Amino acid sequence: MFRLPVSKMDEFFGAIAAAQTLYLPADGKDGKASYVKWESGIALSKALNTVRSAKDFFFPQTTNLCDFNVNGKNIEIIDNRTESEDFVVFGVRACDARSFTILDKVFLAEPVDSYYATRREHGTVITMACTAPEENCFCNVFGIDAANPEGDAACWLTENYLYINPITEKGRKFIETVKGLLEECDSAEVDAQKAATKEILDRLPFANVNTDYFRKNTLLDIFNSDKWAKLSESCLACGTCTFVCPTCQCYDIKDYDTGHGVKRYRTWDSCMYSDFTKMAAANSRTTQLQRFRQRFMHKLVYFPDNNEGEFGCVGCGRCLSRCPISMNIIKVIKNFGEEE
Amino acid sequence: MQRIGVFVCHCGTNIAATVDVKAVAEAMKNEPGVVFSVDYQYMCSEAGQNLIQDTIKEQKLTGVVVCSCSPRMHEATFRKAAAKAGINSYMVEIANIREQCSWIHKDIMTATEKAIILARTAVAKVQLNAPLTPGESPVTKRALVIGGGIAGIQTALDIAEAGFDVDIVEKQPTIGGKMTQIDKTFPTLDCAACILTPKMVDCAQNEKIHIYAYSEVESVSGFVGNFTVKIKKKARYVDTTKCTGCGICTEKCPKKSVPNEFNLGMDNRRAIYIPFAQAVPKVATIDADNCNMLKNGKCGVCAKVCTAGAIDYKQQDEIIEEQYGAIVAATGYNPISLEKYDEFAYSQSKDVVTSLEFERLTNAAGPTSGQLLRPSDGKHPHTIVFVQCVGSRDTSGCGKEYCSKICCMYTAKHAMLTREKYPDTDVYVFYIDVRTPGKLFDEFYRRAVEQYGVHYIKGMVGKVAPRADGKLLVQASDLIANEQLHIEADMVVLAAAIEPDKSARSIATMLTASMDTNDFFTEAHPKLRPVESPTAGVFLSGVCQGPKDIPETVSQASAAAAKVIGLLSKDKLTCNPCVAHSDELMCNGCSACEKVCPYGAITYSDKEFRQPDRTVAIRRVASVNEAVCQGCGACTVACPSGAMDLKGFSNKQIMAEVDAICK
Amino acid sequence: MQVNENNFRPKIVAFCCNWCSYAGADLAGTNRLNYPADVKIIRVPCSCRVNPMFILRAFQRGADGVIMCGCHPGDCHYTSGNYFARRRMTLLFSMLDYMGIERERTRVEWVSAAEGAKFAATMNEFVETVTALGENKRLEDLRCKSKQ
Amino acid sequence: MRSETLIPRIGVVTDIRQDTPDVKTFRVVGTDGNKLFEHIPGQCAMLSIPGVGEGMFSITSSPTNREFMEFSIKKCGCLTSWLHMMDVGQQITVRGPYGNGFPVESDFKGKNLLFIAGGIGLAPLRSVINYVRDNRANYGSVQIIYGSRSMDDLVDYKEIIDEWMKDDGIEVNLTIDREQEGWDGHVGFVPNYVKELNPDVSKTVVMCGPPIMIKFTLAGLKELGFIETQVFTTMELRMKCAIGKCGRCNIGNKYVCKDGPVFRFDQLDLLPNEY
Amino acid sequence: MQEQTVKRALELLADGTVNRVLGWKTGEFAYDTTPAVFTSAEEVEKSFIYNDFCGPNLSKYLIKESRKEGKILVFLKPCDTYSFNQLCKEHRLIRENIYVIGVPCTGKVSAEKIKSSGIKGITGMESDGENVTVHTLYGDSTVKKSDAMGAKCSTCKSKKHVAFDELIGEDGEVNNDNARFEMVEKLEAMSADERYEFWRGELSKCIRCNACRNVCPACSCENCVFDNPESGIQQRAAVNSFEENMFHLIRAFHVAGRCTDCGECSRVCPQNIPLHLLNRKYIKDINEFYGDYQAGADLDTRPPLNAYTFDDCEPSIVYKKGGNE
Repeated sequence: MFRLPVSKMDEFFGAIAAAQTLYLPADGKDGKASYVKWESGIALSKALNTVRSAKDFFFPQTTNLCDFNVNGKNIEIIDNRTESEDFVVFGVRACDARSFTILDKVFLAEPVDSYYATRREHGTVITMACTAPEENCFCNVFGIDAANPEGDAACWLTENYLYINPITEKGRKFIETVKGLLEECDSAEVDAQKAATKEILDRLPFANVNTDYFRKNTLLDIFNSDKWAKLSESCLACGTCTFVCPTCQCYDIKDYDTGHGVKRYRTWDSCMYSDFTKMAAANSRTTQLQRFRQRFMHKLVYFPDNNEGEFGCVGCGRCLSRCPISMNIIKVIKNFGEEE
Repeated sequence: MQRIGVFVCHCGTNIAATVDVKAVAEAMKNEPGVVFSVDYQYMCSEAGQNLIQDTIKEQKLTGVVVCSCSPRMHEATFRKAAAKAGINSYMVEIANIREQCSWIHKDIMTATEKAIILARTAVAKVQLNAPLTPGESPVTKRALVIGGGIAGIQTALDIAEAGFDVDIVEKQPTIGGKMTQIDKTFPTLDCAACILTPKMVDCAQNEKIHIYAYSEVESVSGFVGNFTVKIKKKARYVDTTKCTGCGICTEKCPKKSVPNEFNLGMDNRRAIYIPFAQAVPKVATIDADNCNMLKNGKCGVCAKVCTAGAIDYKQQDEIIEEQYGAIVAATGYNPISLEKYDEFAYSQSKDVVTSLEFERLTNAAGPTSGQLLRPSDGKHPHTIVFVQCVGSRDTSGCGKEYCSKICCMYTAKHAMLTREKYPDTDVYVFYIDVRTPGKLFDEFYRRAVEQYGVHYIKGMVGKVAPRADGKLLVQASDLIANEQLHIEADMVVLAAAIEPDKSARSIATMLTASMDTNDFFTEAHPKLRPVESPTAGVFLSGVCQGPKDIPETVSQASAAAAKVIGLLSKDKLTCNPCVAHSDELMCNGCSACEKVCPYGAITYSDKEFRQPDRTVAIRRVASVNEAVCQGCGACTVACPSGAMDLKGFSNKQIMAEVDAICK
Repeated sequence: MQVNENNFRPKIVAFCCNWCSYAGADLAGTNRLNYPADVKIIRVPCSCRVNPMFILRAFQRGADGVIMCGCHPGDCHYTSGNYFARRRMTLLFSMLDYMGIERERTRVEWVSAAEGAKFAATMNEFVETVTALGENKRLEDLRCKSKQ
Repeated sequence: MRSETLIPRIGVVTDIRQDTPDVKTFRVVGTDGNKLFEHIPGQCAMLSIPGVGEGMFSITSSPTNREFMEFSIKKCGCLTSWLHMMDVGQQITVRGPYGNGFPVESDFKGKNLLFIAGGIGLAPLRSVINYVRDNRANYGSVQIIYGSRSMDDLVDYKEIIDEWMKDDGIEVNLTIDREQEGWDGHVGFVPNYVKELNPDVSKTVVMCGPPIMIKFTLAGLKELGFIETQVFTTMELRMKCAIGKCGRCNIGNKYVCKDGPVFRFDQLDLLPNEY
Repeated sequence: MQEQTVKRALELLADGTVNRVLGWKTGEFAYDTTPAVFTSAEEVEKSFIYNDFCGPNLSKYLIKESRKEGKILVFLKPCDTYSFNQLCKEHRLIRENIYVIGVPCTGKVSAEKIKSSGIKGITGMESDGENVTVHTLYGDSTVKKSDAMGAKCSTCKSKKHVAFDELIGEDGEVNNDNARFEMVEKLEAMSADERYEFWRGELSKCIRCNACRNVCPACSCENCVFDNPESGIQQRAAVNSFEENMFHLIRAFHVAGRCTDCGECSRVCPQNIPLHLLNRKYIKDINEFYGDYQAGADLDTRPPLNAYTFDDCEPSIVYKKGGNE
């Protein structure tokens, strides 16, 4: 374990940024935190988390897949990607850190998504332990320890020090680049912080939410439950939950004719949208009930089925605070968990 | 994807001199969908049209782009040509590379570059064109003529002559219009009444003509071939079916001091009156504003004396709804108000009169029974000054910028007639120019000068000052002699400019016909379609279209009639297929489109739709009556969901044009 | 073509109603009245056919100025079209201005079929104004700009 | 650079055959004139015209064809309309192969095969049928029951008549929905015809067609004694990415593009009826 | 208030006037109430709630609900009644299938607003109309209610119900002080550059989740142009600044003259973009150019964009007005 006095944070960021691009959460004009490219003078946000998740770094809102030039009957395909630069994402919370491993299971599964893979290879994730979780946090439901996050290296911020502990090879490499500023230390202060945080985590309102229902019952039983109708009835079919979600990965592929050629994009899409599964011939999920069910079935049943029981949710709580009509995964889980 | 042929016209050198037509044709070969591209001398020639037709067949074209003059010129020509070759005529688009390119640019590079873009734009549009089939609508075989002056009368008579029903709406109690007030007509000097009144009688007697006198058009809806018009018959308080026109009431009515409009207020009539002896219909009318019985229930003399029992004090305005296939505007004119011309002392002295008043003063049926007497003292005037262009050709902003056209001639007539009847009278005419183009016009004017000794003076009257002794001191300049003149006149006659009748504006709005800045109706084409308004089914007759004299008015009236007859002789009209269309699946039923439709072409109905969850729900959806829609497109923008689109000018087509231009 | 500051030629899209302004533009041609070739006209049946979408689309596709011409108020061939268009455009332009987009890039002019001279003068003036403003940067879609 | 999954390759259309009024078969090769890639019968490829769209289509030619691939495409939307408008020589983009394909080298081997198809549903089966014909020794008897609305709507009619029907050991049963002049074959719907023909229950069934046909044929087969583990089908191809990531084509926990499109009916029984 | 609403809901269900109740349902915390349709007395008794945390506007749900079998009871706050009226005016609702009870509102508390004042980990809240007591993981605190209301309520346009079958409590007054336009005026007074920077800053945050559109009662199109491939402007997540602008410009224009200023768009925006400032600009312009108009205030007045007068101002008014250069 290493540490650095808080007073040297700016210098620390400067040293990282000198070698590669550094992104970290900073407060915007509206007081909300979002990831920004670090420049001198930008301070690390004190907010618990960013409004948008950190998935943008590896799965951006829009990606230009490739371009086409069409000339008469001929087509030219242009792969316009340039070599990616290395970058560091600093201050990722435990929940978002876990979301990357979930996304990995999708995008790095064969056939590998090279766009995602390239970004993942070039990015170093430095996480930050939580000390003041909020009422919407429920990462512990999914076995995530907010006080002891994953990532390439993890950090703890105390009153006087920033502690940092490398976890992966990439993390160790990263430490090397800033070693000059760090001192080796013991983990006493960090352990104390972990204990304090654990005490809060244990009394979070959703600390004991039970997901057993989704393990005990069959796919078809859950799918055919009549509870979905009530749960979905007020859903607006917007994509807020999807787009703030760190693990939602549905996307659309669209062509845009610029008049000088065609650009093919991949953009975020939401299974909540009414036209998500609309195709030339038919639409397999025509009602909001079906679409609402799809989103939660995916996170709570389908994904675990295909990934050794791991749920497709990290309990970051963004959808809880952002849903326009306050319908969310916790309400779904609890509703199903209620005795029949 | 269409198979498009592009045809670039040289238009002789009109286009080819500034646009490299070969380069345009060459450039089009690379556009998506273009399978053939060529330039040619004159596309509109028969050979040019044949080229299009042959190519359509040989190349199996599905779309045609002609780069030529404005589509307003030859779009119809090329559409017809394409249709003859077997493709839908709406698969043709025109790139306007003459009016909007070769004629406005001098540099060949620039013009060619622009022509290529314009051609590309047309190609992009035609790519999205769809075949359109015009619908048909029936024609109501009845015409409406608004205005019963000589223009309206002539039009109605001609239409009736061809065997069609025609209605005249006249706001005055009688038809006849301004011509009834005129004494003699130039240049032949026949008596206006003598030639007009037989026509008025013809109208009254013609079974095909129905006269709505003392009536006004209330509203117009519909479209060519199918107008629905509401006509307000104003209450006359006289049952026209009973009134015999005997005139006893008009003699017995105790209210004697109502200014007589027919004589321009220079004498009086009763509260119940017949405008003049030859009025058609010859029935009495009670002027409600001046009738004691109608105002306070005291009197009733006319009812007592009427042996026919025609008086009906309880009569109400009546609204009649009629269907017409065509409408003719013949709303006529009025002299302008002379309020703004203080320098001529019109409102200060009774002896300063307008030319029309002068007509009444010389007319046998006028206030002086045809004796030319000064209105102030009834004495015979010995010096009369005529002032031309009062309010005409006036760029000061006070009057009208245009020439009223008839003043030169009627002033010559007045001067001549005065000199003939009263040789002891000195007559002066002040003019800017004397304009006498017309058959026997100049001869007529020269007679006034040479034979009758009228003093024509080129110059302006600066001021007319009434003197205490009753004389009018006229200060004027003689521009030829370059001197100031002071004339002691007994009378001054002002040739006031004429302007369209004030009612024309509201009628134009009802007819959706356009007007120019002077409120004259605009014609569909100033040269080639002078008697049609741009609004289909609306025609123009007489001075409402522009100043003209009687012979011209009559010829235009007949011309308008010919156009109406042409229209009414068709059983069906082909509708414009570029109309709005609502996609029911996207329609919200919000009524936004209905609210902006000027034709009431959009209606709503409740329809059942299968919902995604397989239930059926009722939704209100719009549909467009294609025969009524005129294709303006207002609804397409009002529609938030894009359910409403316009055929031939669809959202996609216009956006494709935008894209092609900005490419 | 648009790279060099000094040689900047704006792209101007003009929507003209068929009955008045398009005829006015034709008349300008018939009278050989010059206006810059940067102006390209799209014929629409009436000014009320012009959807704000078209105007935004033009800017997206690289237009530097958009002008809409219609019959003078009161003279609309369809009676009321230009009145609706007037409200729509007023509000749209006001919103564009509110969003900080140069207000001079959009314009409405009423041009009658008889006003060839006005059409030419208007276009000359508009092109001058837009040229002075330079390239449209605030409402541009870089993907659509010409590759040059 | 790693192998690209989302960037397509260019294919050239070298031949277009009008099969039925709304079905055309396109022959596609790479720009070098060779086959773009190898595939298993039942696998699919994503075809696209840039700016118009991308869609998944069954590869209808057999892998045993070493020269080119074929796609039989029914005109039903924007992209397919464009494809139908193409001339020979047009380039398109192709990526693939995708999906699992039929178990021609495992479950099918040595079995008597019964192919049941309706309408355009024959297209994905054609690849297997020709594969089986070209590896005749590996399989038992082959019976094909194929029906369509009318004679004109029978896909690959020429190939059926000229080749399949002439093969030994292949029994072809054709049917059309309604009587038609010039047709002296069977008239009636596929499910009924299957029951009439009463095929041997030992056969492994491969079925493809409209949902309504599948539903009734499956019921009929069950009546005849077939069980779900011996019936295979291939699903409709509603997908975007074709690599199991975009989240569209799943039926329950299976992605049609990756885990399908070929399923055995007992597998489908475990999945929600959301297709 | 809670008792009265529950009482009436139960009565109307019991006497068969309605067969469903559209209202708000309790959540996990005080603030996360969810719109819900209650079909039985038990459901109402169990989880129906009406208090200071019931922000969501229920009127849009009626488009679908009023087309179902039987009559539905809906509780509408004053501002919701404007949306309701506007939807009626556009024939989107089947009025006879709806029973409206107007419920009074003194402004709704926004958890978002309280959180932005630094209070974290909210587990419960109570409002007495004056103050809001907030229970958190880290202790209790009290905020003035006026400081706890979102933009939607802090500049309330009206406390008067413009449509109802029945009212609970006293009806309020329309607020004519125009305070809601203060921010618009502030923006108008900025230079074009500043305005541009402001809006770029805000709109670049947009993630195109469509929450603003899907919550908006005016955005009730059967098929939105942005979802329709045929419209020519179909979009998913914005690719660049133009697409961000385009979506919000077109959306604001489509609801111009129809937006009742219910404020839901800003309330639901996950990125806290002040979208109501676009709609209010249109409202303000319409009021200034064409005379005061409040969408949804009545059923008859012609919507300003579907009306005109001969002497409307010319678009060139924009060159003269609207901010400094």
